[in-house]
Amino acid sequence: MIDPKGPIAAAEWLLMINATEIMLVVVVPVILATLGFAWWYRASNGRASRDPAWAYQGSVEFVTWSIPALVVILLGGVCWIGSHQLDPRAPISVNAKPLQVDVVSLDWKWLFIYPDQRIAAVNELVIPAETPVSFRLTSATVMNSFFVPQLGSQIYAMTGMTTHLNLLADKPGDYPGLATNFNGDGFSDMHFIVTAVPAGDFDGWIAKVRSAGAALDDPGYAQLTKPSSGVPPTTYRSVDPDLFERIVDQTALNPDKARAGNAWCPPTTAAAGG
Amino acid sequence: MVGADRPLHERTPGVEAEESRANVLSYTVGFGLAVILTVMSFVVAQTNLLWEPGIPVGLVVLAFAQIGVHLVFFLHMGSGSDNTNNIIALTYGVWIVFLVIAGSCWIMFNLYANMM
Amino acid sequence: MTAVTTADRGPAPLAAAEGPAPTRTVVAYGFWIFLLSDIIMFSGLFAAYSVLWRNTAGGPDGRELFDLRNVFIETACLLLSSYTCGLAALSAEHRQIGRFFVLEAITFLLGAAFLLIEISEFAGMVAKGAGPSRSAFLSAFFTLVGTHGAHVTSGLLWLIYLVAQVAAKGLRPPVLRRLLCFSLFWHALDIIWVGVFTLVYLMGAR
Amino acid sequence: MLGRLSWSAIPFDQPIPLITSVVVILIVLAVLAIVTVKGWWPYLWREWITSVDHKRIGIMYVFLGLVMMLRGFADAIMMRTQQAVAVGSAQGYLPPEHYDQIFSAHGTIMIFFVAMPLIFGMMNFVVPLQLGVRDVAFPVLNSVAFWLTASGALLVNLSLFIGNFARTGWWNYPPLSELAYSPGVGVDYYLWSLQISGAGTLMGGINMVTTILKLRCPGMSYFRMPVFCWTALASSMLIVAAFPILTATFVMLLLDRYVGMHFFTNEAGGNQMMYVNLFWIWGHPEVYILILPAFGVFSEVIATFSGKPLFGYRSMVLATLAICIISFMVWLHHFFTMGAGADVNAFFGIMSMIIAVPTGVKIFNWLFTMFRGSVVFTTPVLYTIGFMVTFVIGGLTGVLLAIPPIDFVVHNTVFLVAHFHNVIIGGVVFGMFAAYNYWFPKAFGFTLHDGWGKAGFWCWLVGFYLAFMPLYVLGLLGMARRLQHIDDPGWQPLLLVAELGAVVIFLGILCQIMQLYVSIRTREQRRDQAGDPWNGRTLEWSTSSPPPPYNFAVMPKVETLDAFWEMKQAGRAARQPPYEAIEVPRNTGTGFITAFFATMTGFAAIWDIWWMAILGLLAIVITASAFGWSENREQEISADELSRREDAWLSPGPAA
Repeated sequence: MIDPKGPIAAAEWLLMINATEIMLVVVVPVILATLGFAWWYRASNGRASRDPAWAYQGSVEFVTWSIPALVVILLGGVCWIGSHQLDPRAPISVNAKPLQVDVVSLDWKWLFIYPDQRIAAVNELVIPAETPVSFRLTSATVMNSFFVPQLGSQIYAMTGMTTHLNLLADKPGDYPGLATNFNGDGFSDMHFIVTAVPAGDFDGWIAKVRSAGAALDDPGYAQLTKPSSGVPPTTYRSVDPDLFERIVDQTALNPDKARAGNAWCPPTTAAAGG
Repeated sequence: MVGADRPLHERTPGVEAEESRANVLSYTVGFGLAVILTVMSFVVAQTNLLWEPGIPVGLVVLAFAQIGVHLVFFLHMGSGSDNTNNIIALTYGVWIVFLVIAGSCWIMFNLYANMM
Repeated sequence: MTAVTTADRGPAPLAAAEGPAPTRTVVAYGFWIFLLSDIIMFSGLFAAYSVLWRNTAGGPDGRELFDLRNVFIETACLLLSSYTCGLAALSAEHRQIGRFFVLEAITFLLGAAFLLIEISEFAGMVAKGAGPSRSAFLSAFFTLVGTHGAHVTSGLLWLIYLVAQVAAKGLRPPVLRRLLCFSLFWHALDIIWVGVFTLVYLMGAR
Repeated sequence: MLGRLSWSAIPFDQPIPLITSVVVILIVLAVLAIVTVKGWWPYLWREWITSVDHKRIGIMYVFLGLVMMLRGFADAIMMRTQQAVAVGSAQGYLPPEHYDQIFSAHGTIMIFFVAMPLIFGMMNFVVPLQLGVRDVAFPVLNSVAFWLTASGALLVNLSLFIGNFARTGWWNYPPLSELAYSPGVGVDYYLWSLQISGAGTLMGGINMVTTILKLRCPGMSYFRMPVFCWTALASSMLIVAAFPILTATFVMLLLDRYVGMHFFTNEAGGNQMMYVNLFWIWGHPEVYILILPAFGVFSEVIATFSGKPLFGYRSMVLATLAICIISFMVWLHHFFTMGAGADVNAFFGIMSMIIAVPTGVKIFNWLFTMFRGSVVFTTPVLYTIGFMVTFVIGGLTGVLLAIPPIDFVVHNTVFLVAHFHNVIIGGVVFGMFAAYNYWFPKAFGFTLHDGWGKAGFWCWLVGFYLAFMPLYVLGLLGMARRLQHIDDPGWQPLLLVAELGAVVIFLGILCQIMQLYVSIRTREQRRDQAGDPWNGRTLEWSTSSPPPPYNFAVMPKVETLDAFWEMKQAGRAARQPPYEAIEVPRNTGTGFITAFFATMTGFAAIWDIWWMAILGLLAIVITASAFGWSENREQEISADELSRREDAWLSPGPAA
């Protein structure tokens, strides 16, 4: 967070610094006044003037309500705009076709599926730098949260649901990623490295993955769903591009099972949502 | 022994002792209104008297009316010299109920819509 | 539920607009607050039902399961029992003990009839394979309607207990206060039922 | 016969819980033995266990809260130590299955069994005295409420010896807390202990609301009520509105676990997000349930020790009520990152910020109360000033968290942990310590030692900053909360500083224990004869210390705000004969017996011992019915006795 490596994280970091500065303008004088008043008006200070009846003054009251109100109006405006600009669902507008990555939270490792490239990886996420990455996230077990601090926003991953997140890495590099929503005993080891590679190298990585390793077929996925922690990074040379949808439908392990967890919302909300 | 034969200065829902308002007539009027509203609800729900998409709205309005009837005629809200406390408590309760139900629906349906 | 009775014993001006309220007012107000909190508890269940009512997981929905004729009879029973309960409270205030017993007996029978219909409805649904663990919709349905039913059941037990108190002790002020709380409780159950039959049955059956 | 319960439930193979269990059991046995040998049981039963006196119940609440604070703090220091040593490849001394229980228990205990009992204790003890009345609206219900809270606390502690506690965090989010992922008894311990204590809390809340709205001494109009009563009213109104939601939510989770329903499961259309939503509809108001009474305490303390009326009383009341209403409209900010749309996130973000306005007003008003006053630096005042400085920092980070894009990068990290400890320690805990030091002489008739109290304050203040400022930084660096071990060795220095902070807080606790010990030893020198050691402003200082069972022999008549101050100024005695006989409620074991059977029922339900659960429930119903049938619940104190007791107090001379 302190060292942002992408536009989302950079914007969020800047927003945080700005908001902190705005509030410090009020907070620092309040702290100083608290200490100063308490010290100056200590009972033993003979030089302090006293007015033990002074309990109300309209103008002071007006100011005490106005100061926090003004700060909140300012920050409220920032909050509204920021929420829309930095909505995790909002695509990042740059001149590059986004890379699609599907993320699945398992006990206790992350599965990354590249549906367009038809490959997959566990606990290892390789992305091209300067290319927006469009994530779809779900969980095959309990609730979790996907977070790469240096790239920005985190978002929950939940069974039966698909959440969306858009991130972009400015420069090549290794950025730690982690799970932040506690999900059981293996939680502490559920982290991974995001490797942003120069755009040209990404195709090379894809080719390398395709040429080696196992295929992530249904038995392989079933094996993966068994709880394990501290799993070393692994890649899979091929994967069913619909695996993510099947995990969301909860039919990945048992294709005969009825689709479950279909969320319902009123049609009007569905149309307006997004 | 003492509570009941004192004059009541603050009315509380259902405190009807020594009150001329709470009588057989008021209960009967309330009962009659409630019956009418109930029958209307069932009729509206099962017929096409009301414009089809408006039926849920109609049912909600009828339910509110009926709850109002219960509050006024059975629980004796809204009368008496000082029942401000009761009304404030009721308003607060209604507000919370509204927040819980409407807020949950708003949030959850928005989440659903964003998770398709 | 006892309360400070000091106010009742103080000199006359104390009990006037100033100072602690009379016991009866205090007890009724406390119970009123409890009822509001109970209604808020129900609002949590209503919220869960509103969110989950289409999550049938391929199982039956309200259209298949609900029989509005039964619901109408249930509603009629409960409404009528609320009416007789109100009249019983009036007779208690007027110390008409015979009328009181008759009206409370009718209240009890109507409440019991309501419960029986509800139980048979539940049993029918479970027999059809539409039990509470079939889908989120049915979980929410059984919990919401069942919690109301559980309230009615405890209301009926409470009613027996209070009528026994009246029989044993007569219509003394403490007993009258408890009766007052009971009728508040019974009326509140009716209010919750209005929400149930509107939201669950009438809307769900469409 | 015994359901899931067997010898394997006792942690024979885990040394840490086993040794802890043995030590705790030995301490408890020792205490019981001393009480038995000294023959204190009849006294305890008569004067405390069966007491329905709001002051005694308040004191027992505070005692429960303080004892549980030691338990919660033990968990805290274990966690800090684990995180300080389990860095890099080290795994520390706590395996995940144990560590996960500890942070779950720490959060649950600190919120439900430390903070709640403390605020309830203070409200119970102080509110009737400040309102100038003789008791709360429902004294027996009060006793039931207290004992149910104690019952919940007992169940949580039982999980240490028999079985285990939840490993799901204090929110207990499904589906992790569902049977499929948490098949053991841990989550059931969590749910049943909170359901039982939640029932008690609700009763307490109803009691307080009724007391404040319906029982006030003559002349005590709303705008003559002390601010603490206002905050107690607002807090109780939030309890009445919020706790039923928690009950309903837990009922749904219990049904999922016990009956196989699908509210929050991964299957059959269940919706885990609904739990999160309902939990925080309760959870956010809960924050204000805790902090509002603390605000009330600070208002009383700062006015008393500045020798001035509270500045902007009406503003303060308005701000309290505004917080009471708005705090119910912000709950989504606990799950901005769940994926709601920008409009929803922004709406709840802005609503959350709006709460900062009335809170800011309060800070300014305390500031202006000191202005042109003469501030006496007693321990409660130090806590108040420490609070004002610390709380604005917590408020600042709170507003940051209310901005969704910022929350996206700090949510679920230790930044969040630092924030809520900042407001809960800096706000609630400091508030309760201020209240403890402020009202202790009223409760026990002698003042607390100021030197040890101040030493305790400084340790807490310094310890807090050492423990939590590093966590802000670590959160910004991307450290998730609830980590059993930490991979980045670069974070260890900061974690060691945080550990040091916890140690300093521990020193603070030792100072407070010393303070109590020294004060009791020297109590004769610190007797509070007049009942008004601080030159107080409100009615609780107009009666003796400790107050008689009936509080006021003659009910005060109030004409202004700060009624007792005005009486002293006008030279008007707060009480004058002739006395009239009064009635006080008779003691009853109803509360204790109910809670005993509630514990039994809860324990049986946790272990699936159904015959015992049914027996326990029946016993509760019978206890309640027996009480409901009883008459003659008051006893009379005659005018003669009143006169004798009051004269003994009012006449000058050695301790009466």
